[in-house]
Amino acid sequence: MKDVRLLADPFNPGQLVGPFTNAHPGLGGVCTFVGEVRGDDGVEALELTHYEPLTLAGMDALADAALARFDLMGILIAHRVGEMRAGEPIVLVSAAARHRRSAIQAVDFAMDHLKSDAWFWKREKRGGQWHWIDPRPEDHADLARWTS
Amino acid sequence: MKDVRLLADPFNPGQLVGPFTNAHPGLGGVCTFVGEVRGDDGVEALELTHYEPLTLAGMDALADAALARFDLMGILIAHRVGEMRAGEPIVLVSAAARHRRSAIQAVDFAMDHLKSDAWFWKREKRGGQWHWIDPRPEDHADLARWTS
Amino acid sequence: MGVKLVFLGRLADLTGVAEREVSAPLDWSTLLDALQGELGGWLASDKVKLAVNGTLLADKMALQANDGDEVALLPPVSGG
Amino acid sequence: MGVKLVFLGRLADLTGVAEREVSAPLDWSTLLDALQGELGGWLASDKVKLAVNGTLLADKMALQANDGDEVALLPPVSGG
Repeated sequence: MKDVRLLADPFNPGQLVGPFTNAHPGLGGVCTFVGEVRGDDGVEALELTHYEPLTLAGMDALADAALARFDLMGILIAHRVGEMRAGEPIVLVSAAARHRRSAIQAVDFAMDHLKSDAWFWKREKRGGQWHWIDPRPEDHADLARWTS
Repeated sequence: MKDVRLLADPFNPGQLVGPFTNAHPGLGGVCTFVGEVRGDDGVEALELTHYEPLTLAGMDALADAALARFDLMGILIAHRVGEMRAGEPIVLVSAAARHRRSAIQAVDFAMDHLKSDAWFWKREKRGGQWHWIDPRPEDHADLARWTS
Repeated sequence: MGVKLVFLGRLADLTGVAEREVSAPLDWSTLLDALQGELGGWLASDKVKLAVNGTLLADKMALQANDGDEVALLPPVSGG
Repeated sequence: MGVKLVFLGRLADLTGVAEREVSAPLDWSTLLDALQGELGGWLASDKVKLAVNGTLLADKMALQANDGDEVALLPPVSGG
């Protein structure tokens, strides 16, 4: 099962992961990563811009790549867009597999790609001013691990 | 926050992960692995035996090792004991961190240790007969990755 | 109807708009002429990519857009 | 009161009981005498470990248990 979503409104991770898990009877395990908007450095808000024709298609291709690369029963990729506040979930990846390491590695893989190789533009509001955020050097290094 | 539990009764992963997540305001992400009893090979039931004086203490030491090794805000390790049926959650590890890879790696680390280096004895019932289960060679190889 | 330009991320800050209509046909040199004042070095930078009707151009200098096409100007991404 | 032996995993299948009381004091050779018939090669195998009152013995041949002690016989684990 492949489930890829762009979400304009706040979401509850459990309400996505529960049905995703139940959709895979016989699974050995589900690994889930939920990223939230960090509340550091006086960040008042975070905004994610996307470009519909590329962003969703890119996430779908990423899900396909994970399904092809790891021994999965299914993958769920959900990403918020729009304006968010600290503590709100921004991204969720769940992978269901017969064996744990396939699920864990698929989540690691998908998160690295979402972080610095997906069509999102992120900016933070601090002191009433918006600032564009670039991927960290570590994010590029993390991504490079998979190009082998 | 360190939360380590041996559970004699079925549990709902969401009811553990929700409060664990909420206990870490300011987190960047939570990675969770939930292992379930697989329904393959005509397995009718699975039983996990533990030895109280070692099992819980060993899980607690594993949580401490993960907290020392990775940059975490908290870790939750919960493991079922007793008799279970296919589809029931058997193990849950959640790690909360400011950055995603610490959380993902901590879950990978903890799962590898729970799988072949924790005080549990597992047997499966097939065709009305109980059979003891040994760790797979892959499980030992996975564990060896962390001894560096 | 012309060509619709879509400015993403910080490029929209520089132009002050998210979208703009320009006359067709549009190629790389006419795009440069139209936007270099506002976008400066960004447009020519390797970091900015172009997509025509949702398809990324491998070589943005090969841009050829006609009436009704949508051209997206894509600065470096950041997500997660 | 003697020493309580606790048999884990498949060792409990071999003895047919989860626990048994033996007389104190108990050391490695008296344990071997008491159980070798039931546990065969398992007891001496490197794979079987001993814990006294919840503390694992680095060298099981150094076993020394007295009245009221609990000795657990631990075959190879499997979990997850």
